[in-house]
Amino acid sequence: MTVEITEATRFDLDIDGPSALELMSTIREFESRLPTYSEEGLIRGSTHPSVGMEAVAVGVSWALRASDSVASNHRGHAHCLAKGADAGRTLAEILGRRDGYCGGKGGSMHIGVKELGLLGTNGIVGAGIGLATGAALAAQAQGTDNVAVAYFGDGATNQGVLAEAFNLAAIWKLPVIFVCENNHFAQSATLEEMVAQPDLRRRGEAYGVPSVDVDGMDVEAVSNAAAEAVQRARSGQGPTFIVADTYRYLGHMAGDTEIYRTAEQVEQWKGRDPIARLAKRLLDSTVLDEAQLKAIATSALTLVDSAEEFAKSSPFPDVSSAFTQVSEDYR
Amino acid sequence: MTVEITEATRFDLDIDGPSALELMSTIREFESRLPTYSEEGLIRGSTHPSVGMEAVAVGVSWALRASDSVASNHRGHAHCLAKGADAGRTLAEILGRRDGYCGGKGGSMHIGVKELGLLGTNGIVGAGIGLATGAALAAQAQGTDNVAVAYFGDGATNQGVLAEAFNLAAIWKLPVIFVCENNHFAQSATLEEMVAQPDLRRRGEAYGVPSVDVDGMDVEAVSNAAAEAVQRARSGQGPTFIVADTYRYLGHMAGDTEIYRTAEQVEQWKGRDPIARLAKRLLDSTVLDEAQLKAIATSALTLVDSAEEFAKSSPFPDVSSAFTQVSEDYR
Amino acid sequence: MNKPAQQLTIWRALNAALHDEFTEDPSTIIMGEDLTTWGTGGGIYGVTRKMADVFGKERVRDTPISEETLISAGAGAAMAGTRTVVEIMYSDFMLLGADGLINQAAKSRYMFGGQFSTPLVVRSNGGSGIGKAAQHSQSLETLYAHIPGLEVVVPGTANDAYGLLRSAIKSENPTVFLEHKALYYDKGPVTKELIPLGQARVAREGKDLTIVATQLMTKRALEAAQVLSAQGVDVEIIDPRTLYPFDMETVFSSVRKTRHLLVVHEAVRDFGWGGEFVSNTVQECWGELDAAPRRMGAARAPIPYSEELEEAVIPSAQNIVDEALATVGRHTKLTV
Amino acid sequence: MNKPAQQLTIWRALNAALHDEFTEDPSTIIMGEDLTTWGTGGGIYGVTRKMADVFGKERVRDTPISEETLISAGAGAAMAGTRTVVEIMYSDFMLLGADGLINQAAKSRYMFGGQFSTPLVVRSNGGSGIGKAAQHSQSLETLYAHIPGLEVVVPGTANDAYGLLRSAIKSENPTVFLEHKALYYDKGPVTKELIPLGQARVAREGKDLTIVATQLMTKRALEAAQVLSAQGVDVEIIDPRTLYPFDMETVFSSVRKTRHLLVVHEAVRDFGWGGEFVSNTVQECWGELDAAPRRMGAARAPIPYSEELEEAVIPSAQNIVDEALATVGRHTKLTV
Ligand SMILES: Cc1ncc(C[n+]2csc(CCOP(=O)(O)OP(=O)(O)O)c2C)c(N)n1
Ligand SMILES: Cc1ncc(C[n+]2csc(CCOP(=O)(O)OP(=O)(O)O)c2C)c(N)n1
Ligand SMILES: [Mg+2]
Ligand SMILES: [Mg+2]
Repeated sequence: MTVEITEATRFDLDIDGPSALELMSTIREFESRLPTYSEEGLIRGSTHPSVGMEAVAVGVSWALRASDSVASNHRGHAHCLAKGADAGRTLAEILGRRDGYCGGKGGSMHIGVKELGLLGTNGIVGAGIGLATGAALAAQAQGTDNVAVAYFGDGATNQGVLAEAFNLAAIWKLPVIFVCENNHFAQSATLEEMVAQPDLRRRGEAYGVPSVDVDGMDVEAVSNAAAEAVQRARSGQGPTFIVADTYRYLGHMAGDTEIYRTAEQVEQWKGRDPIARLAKRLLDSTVLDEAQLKAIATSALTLVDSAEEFAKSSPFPDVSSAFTQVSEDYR
Repeated sequence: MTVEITEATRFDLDIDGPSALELMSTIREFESRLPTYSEEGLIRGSTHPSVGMEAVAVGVSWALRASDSVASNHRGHAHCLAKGADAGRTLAEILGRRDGYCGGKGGSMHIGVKELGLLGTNGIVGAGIGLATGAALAAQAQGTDNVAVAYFGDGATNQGVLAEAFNLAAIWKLPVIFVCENNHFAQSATLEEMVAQPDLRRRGEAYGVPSVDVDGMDVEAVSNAAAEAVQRARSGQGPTFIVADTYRYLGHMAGDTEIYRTAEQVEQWKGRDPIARLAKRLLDSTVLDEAQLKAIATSALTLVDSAEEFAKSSPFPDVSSAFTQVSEDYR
Repeated sequence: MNKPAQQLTIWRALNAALHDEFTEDPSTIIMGEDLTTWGTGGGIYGVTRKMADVFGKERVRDTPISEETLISAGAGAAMAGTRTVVEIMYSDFMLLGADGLINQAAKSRYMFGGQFSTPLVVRSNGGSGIGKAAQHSQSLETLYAHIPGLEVVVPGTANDAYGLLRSAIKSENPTVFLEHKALYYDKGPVTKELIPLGQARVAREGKDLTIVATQLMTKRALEAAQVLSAQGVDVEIIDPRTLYPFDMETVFSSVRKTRHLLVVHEAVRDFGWGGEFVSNTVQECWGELDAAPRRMGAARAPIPYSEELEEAVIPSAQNIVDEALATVGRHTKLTV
Repeated sequence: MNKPAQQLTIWRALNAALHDEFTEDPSTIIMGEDLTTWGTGGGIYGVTRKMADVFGKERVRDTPISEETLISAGAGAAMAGTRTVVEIMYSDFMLLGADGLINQAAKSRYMFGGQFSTPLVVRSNGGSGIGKAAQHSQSLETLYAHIPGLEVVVPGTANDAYGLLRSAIKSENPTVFLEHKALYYDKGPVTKELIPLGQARVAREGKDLTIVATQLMTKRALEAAQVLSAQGVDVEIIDPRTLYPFDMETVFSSVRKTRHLLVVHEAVRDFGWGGEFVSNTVQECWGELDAAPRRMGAARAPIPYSEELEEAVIPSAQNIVDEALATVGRHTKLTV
C-alpha cells in the first residue's frame, strides 16, 4: 500500500483504485503542516496551503503525462505533487534548502520542475495562464500531442490575461486546459463582490472556448472532465475551460484573520470533503475495506514524515549560488 | 443651414432634423481629406480616417452632454468632432500647429479637449477603455450623474483591459458605455481570423454587462441604443456594451495596400452608407427636400474648407514649447 | 510650525496621512485589493486601516485582481478631477499596469498641451528582506524615475512617509509612491507636517564622505557610519526621499564639503539610479572630488528566497563600510 | 571567414537574418500583429516579408492585439523548448507585456535554479524622428537593461542588425531586441556573419574624445565628428550594440587613450543608460580622465508630434558638437 508520488508509478494507477485517495491524503497532510512550519519560522514569506482543494489537482493530473506542461499559481504545491513532484524536494524548496527543486532560490511561489513539465508555481496572479498558453503553442508548433494546463483561482479570472489567452487559444485551437479552482475567495475578497456574473464558464464561452462546470470536491468528476478536455486538446480540437467548484479550509496564508468568512461556512464545505467522499465511495463499492483505508492514511503520514525529515535535514544553499544561474553564459 | 460643430448648438438639435446629417457629412468631408494631407506631407506619422463609420460617433454623441467624458482611440477624430470639437482646431492639431487643441504636441493620436470631456484619442489600442472606466468612477464617486464613453475597435476587444473593465464596471455599476466600432478589421487582421466567437456581445454579457448589437451604419439605431445606455448609466444602473456593426471605406492609414480585403467588399458596404441612408430617410419623410440636402453638403464642404484654411494658416508651435507642460510645478 | 512629534510606525504614519488627507479633501478616493477586508480591515500592511469605516465604501474600494485596469482607471479618474490613490499590493505587480502609468498618466499633461492634471498616486511597496522572493521583492524605482511626467517617492522614515504621502496626493502629477516592505514596523517621530517633493534630507552630518541612500539602505548606511566613525571616517548621509523631482543641490553641497561620494541603493546596481547621482555629481563637482565616486546596489540577479541568499544579493552594513573605505582610499578593509 | 558583403537596408538585413535562422533551426517560431497581411505581406516595417510563404503559418503567426499574452505566451513557449520571436509593433506597446518579460521570462532561469532556458526574443522598434508622437516613439531600452536576466540589443547598422538578431535568437536567454524606426531604410554592407552579444563596435577611431552612442545617435555622432575634426577634435565613436551584456572594456581602453568621455543616447537623459557608462568609466579610469565625462539624452519630456518640437527634444549633430567641445574643455562654441 505504499505509494510513492513519482511520475513513474502514478500514471499506471486507476482512478477507481486507492492511489487517488493516497495522493489526496498525502497532499492534505503535506499542506496541513505548512502553517506550523510558518509559525516555527521554517518558512519565510508567504505560503498558501490548498487543504480542501485536493481533488482538483489530483483529478486533472490523472489525465496528464510527464511531457505535458503545467503552469501553476501561488497555491501550487498540490499541482506539483499531483504532477509527480517528490514531496521531499518540494518541501525542501519551500523551506529554502539546497535539495529543493530550485536549490532554495524559488521558494513556495516559484517551484518549477523541468522534467515534469512544471513551468512553476507563480507569484503573479494570472501569470501562469500566459505561460501555459505558450507551452501549448510550443506543443502545437512542434507537432507533438502534448498539452498544457493552467491552474488559477477565481480571483485570477479578473485578470485580463485570461481573456486574451482564451481568445488566442480558441482561434489557434491550442492544446491548453484552463482550470479555474473556484474556491470563492481571492485572498479576502469574495467572489460575489468581485464578479457580477458568477457563472464563470461564460467567460470561456464568450471567447469560443468550450467550458464546463465541475464539482471540485469530487475527484472522479474532475478527472472525467479533465480526461475529456485533454482528449480534445491532444486530438487538435483546442482548449477547454474547466471551472471547479471548491473551497480552501485554511486561511489564505499564515496570519489570515479570516474576517471575511464564517466558521460555519468552512464547516459546511467540510461536509463535502473530497477525501472523505472518495473514501466512502471506495468503501461502499467494496474496493477497499476499513483496514486498507487506515493503511492509506498511515502511508500518507509516513510519506510526509519522511519528506519533512528530508527537507529539514537538507542544508541551506551555499551563499555563492545567489549569484549564479541568472543567465546562460553561452558566449 | 450653417451648423457650426460647437458644443453649444449641437445638443439642441434633434436627431430627426438635419443636424445629424450635417455633422456626419462634415466628418466625412474632414476625414476624406486626410490621405491627401498625408501625401502632401502636411501630416506626419499615422492618421486613421473613419470614413464610413460616421454614424457611430454621431449617434452616440447625441446622447451625451459636455460634462460627460469620452475616451477615444487612434481612429478618433469623429469622436472628437461629434462631441463638439471645433474642426479647425482639431485639424490644426493633426497638422501639428500652434492652434491645435494640444498646441501641436499631440497630433492625430493624442487629441484631448478638457472642456469637452475628451480624455484623448489614444495611440495604444485598448487604453481608452481603462481611462473611461476611471472617468465613470470619478463621476460616481463625486456623486454627479455624468457618464463616460469608451470608443474602441473590434481589434481592441482582444486586449485584456476590456475584460477587466467590463468586470469592474459591472460590479460597481459604473456609468460607462463601452462602444465597440466593429469595422471587421484590426489594421490588416480580419475579425474572422482573430476571434473564434464572432458575437462580441457575449464578451460583455460574460462579465455581467448588458450588451446590445446595433447597426452602426444607421445613426438613428445607434442613437437609440446610446440613449438607452446613457439613461441606464445616469440613473445608476451601470454600464452597457454597444457593438456597432460598421466599416471603414479607406485604408487603415495612409499607405495601406489593403491586400487583406477585396474592392467588392468595400463597395458592398458602401451600399449601406450611413449618410446616404439618413439623407434618403429625411427625403422620404419630407423632413428635407433635395435643395436642403444639397445645402447641407455644401455647408459641410464650406465648414471643412474653413477648417483647412484655419489649420494650414496656423503657425507651427514655438520650439520652446517642447520643454514645457511635462509636469505641473506646483512647488 | 513645529507640532509635537508622535512616535509612529511607518504603516501608522501612512495610515494617518491618508486619514488626514481624506478628511481635508473630499475629492480623494482610494482603491486596491483587500483594502478593507484583510487582517484587521486595513489591507496587506494595514495602511488603509479604518478608512472604509470613516470615509465609506464609495471612496475606499476593494477591487478585483485587475492591476492593469486599476492603474489606467486611476489615471482616468484623476484626469476627470478625482484625486485617486491606487494601492498595488506589491510593486512588482505595478508592471501589469505599466501602460496606464507610463503611456497614459505620465504623458497626459504634455500630450494634450497642458490641459489636464492627473493627480494619481500609485502606492505600493518594494524592497526585499522578508523572504517574499523574486516576484514580490524588487526595487524598481529607477524604471519610473526615467519616465518624464512621473514623480517617484521612496520614503524611509515615519515622518517622511507621512509628510510625503500627503504631498504626493496633493500633487497634480502622477506619482509612484514606493514604501519599503521591511520598514512598515519601524517607529519614529512624526510631526505631521507636509514635506515637499524634491527635498533631500540630511540623515547624518559628516565631513569625510557623502553617502546617498534611501530606505533600508539609509538605515544600513547609518549603521555603517558608526563603524566608520570608529575608524576615523566621518560620514554624511543624504536621503533624497524623492528620486524625481530630485534634489541634486543638497548632494552637490555635501560633496563639495566631503569630496567623496558613495551611492547605495537596493535597486539592482546595473543601470540603477545611482548612475544618475554619480554622473551629475561628477559633472558638477569635478574639481572638488578627491576620488572616484562609487555605487552600490543589488547584484544583477533576481531576489532569491532562501534567507542567506537574499541577504547576499543586497548591500549589508558591512559591505557599505568596505565600499566607503574604498571610496575614501582606505583599501585595507575591502573584502567585497 | 570574410564573406563578400551585400548592400542591404536594415529591414532587409533583419528579414534575411530571420529567414536564415528559421531555415537553420526548425524549432523557431515568430508571432505578432499584421506579420503576413500588411503592406506587401511583411509586417509594419517589412521585417517578416515572405516568412509565412517559406515557413508556413504554423511557424509564422498573425496574432490578435493582445500584447500581454503574446509576451507571456512567448515566454512559456520558450520555456517549453521553442525558440520564440515575438514582434511587438512599437516598443511602447511592450509595456503591456512587462509582467511576462520582467517578472516571468527574465527570472525563469534563476528562480527555478537553472533548470530552464528561455530562448525568447521580443523584437520591436524604438526611437523617434518620424512623427509618431508620444506613444510610438519612446526609447525605453534602459528599463530592460536594468533587469537581471534580460539581454538588450540595439543595433544601428544593417550588418549589426543581421549578426545580432541571429545571435539573439540563438541565445538561451530572453532578449529585448530594439530596432530603430527611423533607420529601417538605412543601407549598409552585410557580411552575414554572426555577431556575439556583448561586443562593442568602434564606429570611428580618434584620439581626443570617446563618444559612446547607439543607433540614430551613432549616426549623428559621426556627423558631429566631421565638424569636430575640422575644429581639431579627433573623435572616437563606440557603439556598444548591446546594453546587456555590455562591453565596458572597449570603452575603458578608448577612454584611456582619449582621456575624455561623452555618452549620447536617444533615451531620456535622466536615469538613462548613460549614467551606467559614465559611472563605470569614472570608477575604472579615474586617474586617466582629463575632464568630467558628460551625458546627453532626450529632454525630460514625452516625444511631441510637431516636427520641430520632436527634433528639439533629442540631441542633434550640432548639440553633440557643442557638448563634445564642452567635454574637452573648449566652451566657446557651447550654445546649449
Ligand atoms: C498580480 C497579483 N496581484 C495580487 C497578488 C496578491 N495575491 C496573491 S494570491 C491573491 C488571491 C488570489 O485569489 P485566487 O486567484 O482566487 O486564488 P486562491 O488564492 O483563492 O487560490 C492575491 C490578491 C498577486 N500575487 N499577484
Ligand atoms: C497596444 C497596441 N497594439 C498595436 C497597435 C497598432 N495598431 C494601431 S491600430 C491597430 C488596429 C486596431 O484595430 P481596431 O481596434 O479594430 O480599430 P480600427 O483601426 O479597426 O478602427 C493596430 C494593431 C497599437 N497602436 N497599440
Ligand atoms: Mg480563490
Ligand atoms: Mg477594427
